[in-house]
Amino acid sequence: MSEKLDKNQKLVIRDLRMEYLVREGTVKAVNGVNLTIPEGRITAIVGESGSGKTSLVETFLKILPKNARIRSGKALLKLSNGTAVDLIEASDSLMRKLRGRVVGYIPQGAQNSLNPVLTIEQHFLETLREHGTHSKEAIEERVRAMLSLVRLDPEVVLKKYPHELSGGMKQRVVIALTMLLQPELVVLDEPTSALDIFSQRVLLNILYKIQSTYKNTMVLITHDIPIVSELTDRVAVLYAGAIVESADTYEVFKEPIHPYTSMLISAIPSVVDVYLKRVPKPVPGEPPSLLNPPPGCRFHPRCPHAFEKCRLKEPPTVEVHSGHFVSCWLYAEGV
Amino acid sequence: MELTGVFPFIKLLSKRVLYAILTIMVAVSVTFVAIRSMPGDVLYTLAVSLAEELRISVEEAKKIVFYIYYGIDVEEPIYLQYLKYVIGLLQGNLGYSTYFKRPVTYVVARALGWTAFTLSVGISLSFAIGILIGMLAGFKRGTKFDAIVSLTSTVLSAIPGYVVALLLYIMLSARLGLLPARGAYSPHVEPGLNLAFMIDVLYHAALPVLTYVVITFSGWTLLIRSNVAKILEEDFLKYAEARGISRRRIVTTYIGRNSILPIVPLLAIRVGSMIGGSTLIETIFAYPGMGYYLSLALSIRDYGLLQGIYFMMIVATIVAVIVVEFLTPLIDPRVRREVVAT
Amino acid sequence: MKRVVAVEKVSKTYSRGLFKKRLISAVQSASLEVSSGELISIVGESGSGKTTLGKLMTGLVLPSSGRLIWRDVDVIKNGRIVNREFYSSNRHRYVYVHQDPYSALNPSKNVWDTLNPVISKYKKHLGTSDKYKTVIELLEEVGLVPADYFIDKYPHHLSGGMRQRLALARALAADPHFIVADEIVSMVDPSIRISLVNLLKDIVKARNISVVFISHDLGISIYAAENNFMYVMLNGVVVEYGPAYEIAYSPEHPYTRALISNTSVPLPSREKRVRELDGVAVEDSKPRPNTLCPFASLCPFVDSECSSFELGFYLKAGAKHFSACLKTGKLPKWKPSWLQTLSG
Amino acid sequence: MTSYRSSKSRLKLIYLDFVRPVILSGRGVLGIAIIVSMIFMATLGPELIPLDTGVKPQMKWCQPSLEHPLGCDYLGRDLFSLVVHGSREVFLIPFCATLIGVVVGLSIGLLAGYIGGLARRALTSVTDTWLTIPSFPVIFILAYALPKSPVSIILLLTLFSWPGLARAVAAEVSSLKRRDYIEACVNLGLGRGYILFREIGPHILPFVAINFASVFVANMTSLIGIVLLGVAPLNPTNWGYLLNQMIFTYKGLLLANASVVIVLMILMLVFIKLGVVFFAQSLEEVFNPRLRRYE
Repeated sequence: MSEKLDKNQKLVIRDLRMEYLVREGTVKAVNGVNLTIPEGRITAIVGESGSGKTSLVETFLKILPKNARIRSGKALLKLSNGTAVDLIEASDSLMRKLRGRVVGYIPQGAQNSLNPVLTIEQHFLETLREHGTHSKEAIEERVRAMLSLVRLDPEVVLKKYPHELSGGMKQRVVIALTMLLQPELVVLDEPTSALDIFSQRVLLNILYKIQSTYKNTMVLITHDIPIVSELTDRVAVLYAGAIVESADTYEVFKEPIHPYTSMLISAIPSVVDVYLKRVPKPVPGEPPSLLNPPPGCRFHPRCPHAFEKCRLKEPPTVEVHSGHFVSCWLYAEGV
Repeated sequence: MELTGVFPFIKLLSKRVLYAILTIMVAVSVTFVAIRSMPGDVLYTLAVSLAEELRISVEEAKKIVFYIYYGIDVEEPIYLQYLKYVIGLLQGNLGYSTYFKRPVTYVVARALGWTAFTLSVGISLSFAIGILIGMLAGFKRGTKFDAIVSLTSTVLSAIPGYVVALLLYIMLSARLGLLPARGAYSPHVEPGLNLAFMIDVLYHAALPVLTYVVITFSGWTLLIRSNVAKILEEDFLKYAEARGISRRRIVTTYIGRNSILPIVPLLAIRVGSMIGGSTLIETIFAYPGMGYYLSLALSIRDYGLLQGIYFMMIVATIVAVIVVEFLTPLIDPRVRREVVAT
Repeated sequence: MKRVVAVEKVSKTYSRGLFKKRLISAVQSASLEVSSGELISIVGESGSGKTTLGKLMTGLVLPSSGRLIWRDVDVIKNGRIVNREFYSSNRHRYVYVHQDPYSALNPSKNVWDTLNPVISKYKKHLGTSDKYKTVIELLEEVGLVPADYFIDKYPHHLSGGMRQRLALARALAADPHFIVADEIVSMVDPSIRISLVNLLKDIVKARNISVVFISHDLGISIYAAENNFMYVMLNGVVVEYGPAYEIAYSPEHPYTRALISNTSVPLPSREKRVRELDGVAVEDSKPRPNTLCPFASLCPFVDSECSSFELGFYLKAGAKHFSACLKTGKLPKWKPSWLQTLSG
Repeated sequence: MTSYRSSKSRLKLIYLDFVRPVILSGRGVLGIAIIVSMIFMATLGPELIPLDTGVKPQMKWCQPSLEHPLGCDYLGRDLFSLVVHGSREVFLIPFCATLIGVVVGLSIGLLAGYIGGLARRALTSVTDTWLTIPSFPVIFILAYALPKSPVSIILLLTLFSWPGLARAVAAEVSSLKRRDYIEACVNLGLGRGYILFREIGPHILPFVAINFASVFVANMTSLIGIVLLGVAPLNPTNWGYLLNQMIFTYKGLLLANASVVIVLMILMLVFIKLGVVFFAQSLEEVFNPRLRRYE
C-alpha cells in the first residue's frame, strides 16, 4: 500500500506474468506485461484471439480459472483517497470489497453473463443489497436511472428472465448492472462483437455518454480496430501475451511504430480505403500458439524487418517519444 | 406463472394426461392378455371344487367363478370382456384377492402407503446426499477426494439394487442384528399416533430406505458433480464474482440452483424405475409394500391381486412422472419458456 | 466471359411452428448472375438472407419460386427441379463453403480422410499414389504447407484459418465451376482475413471459376469484389447492386448509405468521433405506408410514394449500378458522416 | 481407415487410435480382462470343469479354498462348477436379447432419425410411453405367464432393450443430419451410402457400443432377478436359481458360513457388471478423437 501513483494514473501493471497449466504443458498467456491505464480516459487493449487480452484483465481482476497461475508482477490500483493497492497481492476479502464499487467488469458475450434463474430485477436487487443499499426507494431510483442511461424501458425488462431478452438488450442490461455501483474503473471485454452496425453505433454512444457523465476509467478489450479509433483515448496493442506498443489513439493510427501494429491496421479492409485509394495488405503467417511461442520477439517469424537479434532476445520497452512506448529492436538498438 | 403462460400450460397438461392414459392402457392390456394365459390359477382349483359341489362341469364352474371374482363373463367375446374389465378399473374396481378374500383395493390401501413412505424418504435422502457430495466433488474437481467420489459412485451405480439389499441384509440384519428385516412394524406396538409406534416404523423402514439411498445417491452425485464443473466455467459466475456478489450467494443462488434444477426432471424417471425395483427389495426385506405383495401374489398364484397391484404400480409411476414434469417449469424459468413455446 | 450461375427472381419461404404456421421469407425475388473468372460479393447483416441465397445458388436449398440456371441449363424453374439428371450429376461442381470452420469439418476425420472420398469419387482412374499427389497439390494450392505435415492432422489440430483453407481444398477437390464462400473470414483472426480473400482471388484466376463471397463486413466485401458486382441485402431483399467500388463511393439506396455512414472506420483523429446514428429514423413518429420495402420501417425518406414498391424491380443509378429504392436519383446528395474526419 | 502413404503406418495408427486409449485408462484394461474371462468361462469353462452333482452333507456350506474357490452350496456341491455351468445361460440369454434389441433399436432409430419430422416425433412418443412403464414387474409377470423356454425369456427381455437406443440414435442422427459437414458431403455428391456409413455411422457407433454394454448388464441383472424371485427357473445352475435356493429355501443368510458363500457369489456379480461398465467408459475415449491423449 506504500506506493503512490501519479495524478493521472489509475492502474499501473508491472511485469505481470500468468500461465495456464494444461495437459500439453504451460500456456504463457500473460508474459511480462507493463501497462499504465490513465485515469478518467478510455483505454483499448487490442489483440487477436489468443493474444491473451482476456487473460490479462482476468489476471488483474483476479477472476481466473483454476488452472491459472500468476507467476509475478504487480497491478497497482489507485483508490479515491490517493493510496494505491496491489490487486495481485490483495486478499480475497479485499478484492470482494473492491469489485463492483471500485472495479467493474463486463465480460465477453453478455448472452451468458446473467444468471438464468433470476429475473433482471433480482439481479439489480442482489447487486445493490450485497453492497449495502437496502432502501426500496433508493434502489428503484438507481435502477431506473441506469436503465434509462442504456436506453432500456424498466417496465419492459425488469420482470423478464435473461432468456426472454434479445442479445443487444442483455448486453445493455449488463452494462447498466455494472454501472449501477458507479465503479471507478470499468473493464469491457469485446462489447461490440455479434452486434449489427446500427446496434454497434447505439452502444458506442451509450458507452461514450456513460464515460463523459461519470468520468470513470474505462478499459476496452477488443479486436475491432475501427471501433478503437473512434471511442478510445489510448491504445495498447497485445501480441502473444505481451504489450508491443502503447500510445495515444491518435498517434497509433497516425503513425504506428511497431511493425505488427502498422501491419495489423493496414490489414483491416474498410470502406474508407475506397475514398483514400488505399489497398489493405495481409500480414503473413499465423498468430503463434502461446503453448510454444517463438523465442526472442514473438513477432519475428511474421515480421519483414526481423534481424538476428529479434530471434534471440526479447526486445525491451522503450519510450520513443512522450507517452509512446514500443517493444521492438528496431527502436532499441542502443539498449 | 405469467398469465400468458397459462393457456399453453393447460394444453400441455391435457396432452400429458392423454399420454398417461395411453401408457396405462398399454400396460393394462398387456397384463390382461398375460393373466388369460397363466397356468395353475387358484380360481381353477376353486372351479374344480365348485364343480364337484354343484355337480356341474369344470368349464361351467369356471365361468361362475370368473364372474364372481372378475365380473367377467368368459362366454362373451374377448373385446367385451376387456371393455368390462376396463370399465371396472375406471370405477375403482381393482379386482378380488382370492388369498385375502377381500377386494384388491383393501390390500393396495395398506401396501401403497408403506412403499410411498420408504421410497419418498429414500429418494429425498439420496437426492440430498447426492447433491451434497456432488457439489463438494465438483468444487474440488481434480483432487483425491473427487477421484474417490467418482470411482465409488461408478462402482455403486453398477451394483444391482437387489444385490445391495442382500448385502445390507446380511451385514446389518442377519449378522449384526442391528436392524429388523421383517414387516413394517413390530406386532407388540399399537399402530397410531404414538411415539413408540413411530420409532418402531422408522426402525423397520431403515433397511429398505438405506437400500434406496445406496443405490440412487451415486447417480445424483455424478450428475451434480458434472453440472457444477460445467457451471464453474460459466460466464455468469465470473460476472457475479466481478460484481462483488458474496461467496455464499454465489454458491447457493448461482451454482446450487443452476446445477440442481436440470436434474429435478430425472427424479421422475428414477421414481418410476424404483417402483419397479421395489419388487425385489421389498421381497428381500419382507417389507409389506406393493412390491412385496406383487411377488407374494405371484408365488401364491393370486392373479386378482397380481393384476390389481400391477395396475396401481403403473398408475403410481405415471402420476409421479406427471407431478415432477409439471413441477419443473414452476421452479425453472428456462424450462417454462420451452413449455410456453410448444 | 461465360455465365456460370444465374438465379432469376428466386424466393425462399420457410414455415415455422407446429400448430400455427408462420411464413418467414428468407429470400425475396432475388436475381443474380456470375460469370467465369469473376468474384462477386454479397453483403448483409445477420438475418438478411445472404446464406439462403448462397445455398439456393448451389442447389443446396430449393427455392419456393424462381429459376436457377447452371451454365446454360435450366436446373430449377418455378421452384421445381426440371432437369434432375443434370442437377445430380453436376451439383458437386457448384459448391458451398460454410461459415463455421469448426462445424464444416467432421471432427473425427483427418485431412486425408476429408479430401480422399471426394477425389476417389470424381477421379476414379487414379491410383493411390496419384491420389496422394492430388491431395498434396490441393493442400499446396490452399496454402496448407508443408502439405505432408498437414495430411494426417485432425481438425482440432488446425487453427480457424487453416480449417477454412481445408474446407476450401475439399471444395476444390471436386473441380468446381462455382464456389459460394459464406462468411469464411468471420471466425478468423483479423490479421489473416485478407490473405484468405487473396487466396480466393488467386483460385478464381488460376482455375477461371466463379466465386460468390458472402460477408456481413462491408469493408472486406468491397475488398473482395473490387470492380466486380457487389449485392447489398436487407431482410431477404437485394436492395442495391453494382460495381463494389462504385457502391462504396456513391451508394444510392438509403440503407446502403446508412450502413456506410454508420460503419466505424480506422482513421486517426485528435477529437473523439463517436457519431450519433446517421440516416436511420429510429424515433421517428412519421406514419409508415404499407409497403414491401425492407427498409421502410427505418428509412428517413419514406412517404406515401413508397407503397408502390415492387419486389425485384430496380432503378438505374449508374451504367451497371441499380437500386431498389423508388426515389433513386431523387434523394439528396450524400456524404458519409465520417468524411469530415478524413479531410480534417 | 483408408490407407495412405504417410510417416505413420496403419498398424501404428490403429494402436494410437484404439489400443492406447484403452490401455491408458486402467479401467479399460480391467474391463477387458473381466469380459475376456467371462467369455472364457461361458465357452470353454463347462468343457474343462465337470459339473459337481454329488450331494456331500459334510461339505455343506464349506468355506472358499483353493479346491472350492467359491465354497460349497447347501448340498455340499462345489459352487464354482455350478457357476461355470450356469454362466452359459446367464450370459447367452441376455446377450441374444441385447443383440436383437440393439438391432431393432438401431434400425428404428436410424430410420426415424433419417426421415425426421413426424416419424421422429411418433417414435419419441412411443419410446417415452414405453420407458415410463416399470419394466421389472412386466418382465416378472410375463415371465410367469409365458412358456418357460429360453426363447420366450429372450423375447421378453428384448421388449425393454430397444427403446432407449432407438430414441438416442434418432435424436443423434437428426442432429448430425443438420451438421454443416454432412451438408458439405451432400453438396459434393458423396452419396447416401457414404454419408450414412462413413460420416454418420462412426458417430453412432459409440452410442451403440455403450448402449449394448449397459443394456446387456441390465438384462443380465433382470434375468438373475426374476429367477431369484422364483419365476422362470430355466436351469438348476442358473445363478438366480442358486441364489434363490441358498437365500430363500435354505435360509442361508441366517448362517454365518453360508453368508460368506452368498456374499462371494454376489460380489462376483458386481464385478462382472463393473467390468462391462468400465469397458463402456473406455470406449467413449476411443471414439472421441478429442479425448485422445496424443498429439
